[in-house]
Amino acid sequence: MAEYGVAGKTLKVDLDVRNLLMDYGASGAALCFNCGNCTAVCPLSENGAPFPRSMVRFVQLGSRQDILHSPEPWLCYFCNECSATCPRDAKPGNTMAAARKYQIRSATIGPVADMLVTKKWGIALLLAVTSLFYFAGLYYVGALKLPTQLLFQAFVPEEVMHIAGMVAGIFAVAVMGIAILRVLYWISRGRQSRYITISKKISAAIRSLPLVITEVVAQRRMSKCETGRPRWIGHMMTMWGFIGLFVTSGLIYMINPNLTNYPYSFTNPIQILANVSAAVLITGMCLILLDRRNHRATTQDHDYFDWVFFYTIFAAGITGLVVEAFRFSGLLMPTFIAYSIHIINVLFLIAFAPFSKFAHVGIRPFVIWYSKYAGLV
Amino acid sequence: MSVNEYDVLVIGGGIAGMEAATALGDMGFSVVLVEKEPSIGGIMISLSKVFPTTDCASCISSPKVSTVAHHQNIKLLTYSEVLDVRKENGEFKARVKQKARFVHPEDCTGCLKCEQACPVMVPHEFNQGFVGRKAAYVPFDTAYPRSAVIDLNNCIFCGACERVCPTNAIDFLQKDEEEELSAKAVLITTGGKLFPMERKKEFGYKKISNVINGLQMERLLAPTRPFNTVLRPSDGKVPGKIGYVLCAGSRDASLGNPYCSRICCMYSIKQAILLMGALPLVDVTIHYMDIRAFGKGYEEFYRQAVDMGVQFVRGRVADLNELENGDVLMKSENTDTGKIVEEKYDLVVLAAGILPETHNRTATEALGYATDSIGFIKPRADTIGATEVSEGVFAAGLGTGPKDIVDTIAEADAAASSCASYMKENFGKERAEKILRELM
Amino acid sequence: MPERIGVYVCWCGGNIADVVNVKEVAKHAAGVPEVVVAKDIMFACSDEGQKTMVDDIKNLKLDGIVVASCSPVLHEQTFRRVAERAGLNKYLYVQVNIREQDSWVHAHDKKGATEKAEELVGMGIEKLARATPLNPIKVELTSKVLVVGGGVSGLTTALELAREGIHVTLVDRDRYLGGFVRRLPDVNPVHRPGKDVIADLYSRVVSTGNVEILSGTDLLEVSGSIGHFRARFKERSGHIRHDADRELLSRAERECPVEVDNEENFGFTRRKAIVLPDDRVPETPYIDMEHCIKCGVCQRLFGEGVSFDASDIEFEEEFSMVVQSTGFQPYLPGRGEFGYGETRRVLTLPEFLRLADTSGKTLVFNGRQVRDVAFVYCVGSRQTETGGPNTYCSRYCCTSTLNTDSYIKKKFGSSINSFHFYRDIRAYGLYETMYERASREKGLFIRYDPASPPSVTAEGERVKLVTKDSLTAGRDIEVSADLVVLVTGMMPSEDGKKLSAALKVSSSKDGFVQELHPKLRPVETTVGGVLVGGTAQGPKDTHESMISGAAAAAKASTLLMKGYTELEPYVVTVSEQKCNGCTQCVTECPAGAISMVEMEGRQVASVNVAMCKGCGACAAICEPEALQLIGYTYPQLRAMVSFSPQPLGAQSK
Amino acid sequence: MPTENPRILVFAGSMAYLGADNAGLLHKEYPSNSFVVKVPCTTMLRPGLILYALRHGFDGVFVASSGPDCPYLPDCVERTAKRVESAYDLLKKNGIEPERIQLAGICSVCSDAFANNVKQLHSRLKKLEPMRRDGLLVSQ
Repeated sequence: MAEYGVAGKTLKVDLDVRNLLMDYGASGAALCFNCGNCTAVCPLSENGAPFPRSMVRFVQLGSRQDILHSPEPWLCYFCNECSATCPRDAKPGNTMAAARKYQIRSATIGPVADMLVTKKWGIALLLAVTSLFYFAGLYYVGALKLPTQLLFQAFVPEEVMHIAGMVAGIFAVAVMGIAILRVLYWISRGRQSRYITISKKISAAIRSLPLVITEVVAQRRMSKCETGRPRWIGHMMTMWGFIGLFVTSGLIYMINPNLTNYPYSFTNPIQILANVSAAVLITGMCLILLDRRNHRATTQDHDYFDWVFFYTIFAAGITGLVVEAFRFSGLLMPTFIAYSIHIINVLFLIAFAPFSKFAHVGIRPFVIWYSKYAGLV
Repeated sequence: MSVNEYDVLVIGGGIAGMEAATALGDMGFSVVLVEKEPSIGGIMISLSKVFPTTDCASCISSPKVSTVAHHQNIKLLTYSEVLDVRKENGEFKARVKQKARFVHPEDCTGCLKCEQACPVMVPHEFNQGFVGRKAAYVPFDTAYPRSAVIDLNNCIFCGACERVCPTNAIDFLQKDEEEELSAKAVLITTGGKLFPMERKKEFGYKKISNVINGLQMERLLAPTRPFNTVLRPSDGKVPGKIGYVLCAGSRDASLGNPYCSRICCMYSIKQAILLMGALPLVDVTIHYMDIRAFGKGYEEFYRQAVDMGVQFVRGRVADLNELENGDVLMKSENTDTGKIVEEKYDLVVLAAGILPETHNRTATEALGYATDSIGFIKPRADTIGATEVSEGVFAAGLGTGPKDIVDTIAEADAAASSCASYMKENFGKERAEKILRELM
Repeated sequence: MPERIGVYVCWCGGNIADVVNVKEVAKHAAGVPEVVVAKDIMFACSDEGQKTMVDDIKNLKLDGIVVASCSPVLHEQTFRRVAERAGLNKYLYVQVNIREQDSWVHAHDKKGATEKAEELVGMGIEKLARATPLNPIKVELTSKVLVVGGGVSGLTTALELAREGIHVTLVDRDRYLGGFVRRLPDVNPVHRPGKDVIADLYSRVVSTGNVEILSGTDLLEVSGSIGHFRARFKERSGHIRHDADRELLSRAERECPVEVDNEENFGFTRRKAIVLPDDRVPETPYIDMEHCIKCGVCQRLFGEGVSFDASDIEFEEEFSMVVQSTGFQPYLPGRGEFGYGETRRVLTLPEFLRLADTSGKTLVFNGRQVRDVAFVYCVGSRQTETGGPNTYCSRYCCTSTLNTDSYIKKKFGSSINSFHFYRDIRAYGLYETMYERASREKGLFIRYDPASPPSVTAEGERVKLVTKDSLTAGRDIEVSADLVVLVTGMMPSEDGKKLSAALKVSSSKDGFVQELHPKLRPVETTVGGVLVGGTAQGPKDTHESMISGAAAAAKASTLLMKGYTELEPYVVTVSEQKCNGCTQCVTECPAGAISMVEMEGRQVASVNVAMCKGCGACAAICEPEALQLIGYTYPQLRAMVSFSPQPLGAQSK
Repeated sequence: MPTENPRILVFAGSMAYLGADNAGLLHKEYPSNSFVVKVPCTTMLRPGLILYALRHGFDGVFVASSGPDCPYLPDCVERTAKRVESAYDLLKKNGIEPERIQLAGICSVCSDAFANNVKQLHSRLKKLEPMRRDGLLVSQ
């Protein structure tokens, strides 16, 4: 079947790949007896894209090619209706998550990704590297000293911020860009797409954009998950809070590259935007946390990979607020420590975004766009 | 010998209980058979036909009913419940409650006059609620004892039945009665029940009128059926397209029943074949995961259904929804093609699985047998091929696990055999001495 | 001959009455002179219906009844009992089939169906009017049962019967009991070695003191009928004392110079010409004279205890009943079937089990460690598509394979990978948990289409399997394995077939023993006094075979505890006056029941009623019509045939 | 002049009788003017009995043997065929069309075969001239 995995090739069963994916969280896939309940119950399954069972099957068979060449992992929002009704308790949702990890790992630098995917001490190592990088930067510009006034610039000189941010950003963007291209390439080599001519290609590419925009802005597909309403709200708030914070950082960077008068007073519009965004982010994350607690017993399985991502963002938000709070109280040392942690956290978040769950922010919209463009959904 | 002493107490008068009681009675043991319903016969007597022979189920089980009813070694207590049973000095003592029928069965001729006179109408259990019955009623045509019973929960005490009864058999002052009896061995054949399909909310059972369960379809197909043809409940239309959902409530960890119910594949195939015979234009589609046609002649029966044009689609049904005209929209994945199938059916039958009947389990708890997580009686540890579940206590039929009629019969006979061996080994000498004493 | 006949026409709810005008039929019957009463009745078989008949017979002094209802196959016994309860001879009853052979086949011809019912009832009355009271043939039964086959089923039957105080002779051709189960390394669901299960059963059987065990004994011949089965046995000599000293035996085994493939383990191990029981029962050694070179090593140890020329013992015994528990034989794949016989790395499941059981801590085949095992299901079963002879499902194979998978993982560690090429996993009932367990232990299930079964090809030291997997939308899936295990089905055993033929027991289409009723009488056969237990009747697993064996015991004891049985009196009688002594009937009789005897100075035919099967072949060729089959006499048949609403010059009565 | 509604007599062996029952279970319709007489095994039929039936109002006789499934005789088919052959001879002697006899093996689940045989014989008999029953030599 053309629509089912890689066309026309004999599929060689590879148990090493299967075992790897099971380590990635797809261990439930072993239990699956291929009844198809998950596919039929999935609110996102569309006829051309039979998932999640097809992905579970590919995991059972250890078909590296099929897993890499499928857009399905990115079309899934882990709403877990499949896991809730699975007659074998095979947790297909987890398999989808594992497939995403596998694609991320395969499309980026494997050993680094492993730090965030399976190796539980990985985050400590990466945080240590980030801290080292940060303190080395401070040392290099001679700013590694105790602060004397409550001014951020006095803690961390602007060039350090610039250079560190640039290095982390460029690294992240490069890795993410390559990863996106690789994923898109794999998917394009997978199932046969429906476009024919160049002109059709271009118009299809343009026509596919609105879908992506609505997806990004409103997460239409995610809202289809019937059981996932609180999750959807939480996710939306987190995302917009994060974007808000990202935009404020960008704005400050653009308007005030020298960071004069920084930090702003609390009445500064930019500061207001920053604080509101932070509040939205944290509220959203709390909602997600609450939702996860509510569903813990039934369906959702969140592993190391997931929590690392969650808590680093959460920590970024929280430490940001803590910095604000300390600054407001005029406490010098605590502000300095919190600020350092905050910066390290953010640097870590940016630098290792393509290896963490963060990668979905980059890959998912492109895969959705491509799938629409190529007629896969 | 006092009247209340028996060799074997058999609890449950379905096909397993009847078979075991007959076998033990034929061997010369005195048997008391306790059945909680007003008539013996169990589930089997209400079925349409049996697979793979398509013999009429009530036709082949009613002779069994008759044999038990007239067996000189079998004492039958219908509409009775074992309240408790315990072991004392190697024998079993039981308290049995004879529920009040409000009719004296020895006087009742089964003339149905009370039934005709009774103004109350409630859903008929035997016919799965498709038609009504009165508060004064004979349970079903081939019931034994063929005696009316008055359902006091629904009775309005109008006295109409009492007035028309030609033999004055009706007695509203009748009370539940308790009696003590003793037995040397106990045989549990308490049977099973259908999985309560309401628990799978995606299937909308009892919410969508044209979604019925397998036992309901049995009644629609039975020779003694209520409508004389197959009609769907919502509007009485003869269905043109019928869908079967296999493994409904079975093989489903999300509903807490990991077991296969063993008979649903075959009874669905049988019903499909009967439907093809009854409604020549009908299309029947069976949605399955594995067709478990494992018994003798079953695979051939399955083939027969395929050849007759019954459609088999692999993939578990995930969702059922009611459409405006009463049709049912079914969603599943056809796992052979990997495509999602959305199919409209006039009528959908849930091939509901089997659970053990645990009604009043506490009464027999003191017997010391073990049960599994959903209540099936387990064999004694490390035994194989045995029907003895604790010393002197035997079990057979659906209570020990889902099974079809033929396996139930074999198990009931095996239990009777082991029970007889137990009796001979433990009471053989004493019995002989007793008989000798009586002779002298 | 009945002159006061009652006729009852059953409505069978609407089954008959919707098509046939039952009231008309009853009215029509009432017009026949011998008919005293004719009624229509809602359910003749119900207790109510039976009561009506009993009352009529008693009150109206009826001397015969005709019931027009369903097929006599269903209710003949029921109505006979009704007659009996009313004090009427139960053979003065005729059942007329107006449902299966009338209302159900002429639903669109109500008039024709009613007329047909009237005529059929008329024929029934004619038949009854010429019937005589009969009594069943009473056969005394001694408490002595022959159980043929010493597998789990036969052992269970023997155990149950013996516990009930019935004497049993258990015969098995094999020197050691336990049949197929003996060789199972892990019996589901108790997960004990088959040898242990058998040893337990055996010790319980022995402790009853009621069972004579004839292992290593051939059943040469068996004949007769219920109450009088005669069997001739040949006990093969073991050539060594049964109670030979254990230590000496081990020494003899060590010193015995002959070494051959051990058939117990399909040649995966070797054995000597002197064979020790090795946890098998009965614990008797023997010398395999086929391979023994009579070197005398063992003779030096045991002296007189060993005799190379000890002869087999033949003897004969009589039994009242026979239980056939001859088991099954595994399907043997043809050469090239899934690579069997072509590639050494393709085994059958029974072979694989012996390999696994005799392996040490790692699974080794042909000197190489085995990691990947591929099971191919339904080999020799469900062969409809492939045109093979076995269209049935062998029932035990799915669960047995799932159990094997768990067993090898338990024994050899989870480094073993298993692949299951299946069609439907029939892990029925509570066995579903085994399927779940095999899945949890990462068994990979690949569902093949019977139209294109997996191809099996050797690839160096490994085997490649390719098939279209319906779970992956028909994609070609390739698996590389160390070993391929063909999950072979069950076939009726040759010994079983021979025994059935000797006892004239019918087989069903699949070749297994035909049970009397597939639903209600699963352990009785078409021959009275012959019961069937275990897989001789059809595929079963260990537990089910034992249940079946116990059920057979129940059926035997219901008769034996009573001490007698009654047979149908439908046998052939001879009118000595008419017999012309031509002896043609003697040669025609298939049961050998007719012989010539002298009577009043001339030779006349004589029938042994216990042997007569009632086929009537002899009667048809008897020129002077001296032989008549009771219940179907020619005067009766002629009267039935000539009954006609419009008699054409023939007498109606 | 064709026979209007020919009357058929069926002698059914025990398995064939079950086959006829099976036709009933599956509601396979066939002409109602057909009557089954059960015999244990069709080998017991005297050739004269067939002629007797034709003499006494039947237009055709269908001998439904149990076939190879016969519980009485493994060679039921051959023996029954012998009986029917003798019946043919008898018919010839009396100038009756041999088409009036039909022989078939019917197994216990051969519902179609049973119904079709009756239908076949029925339509064949329809085409024949009505039976002349007077002056038949009735041998036993």
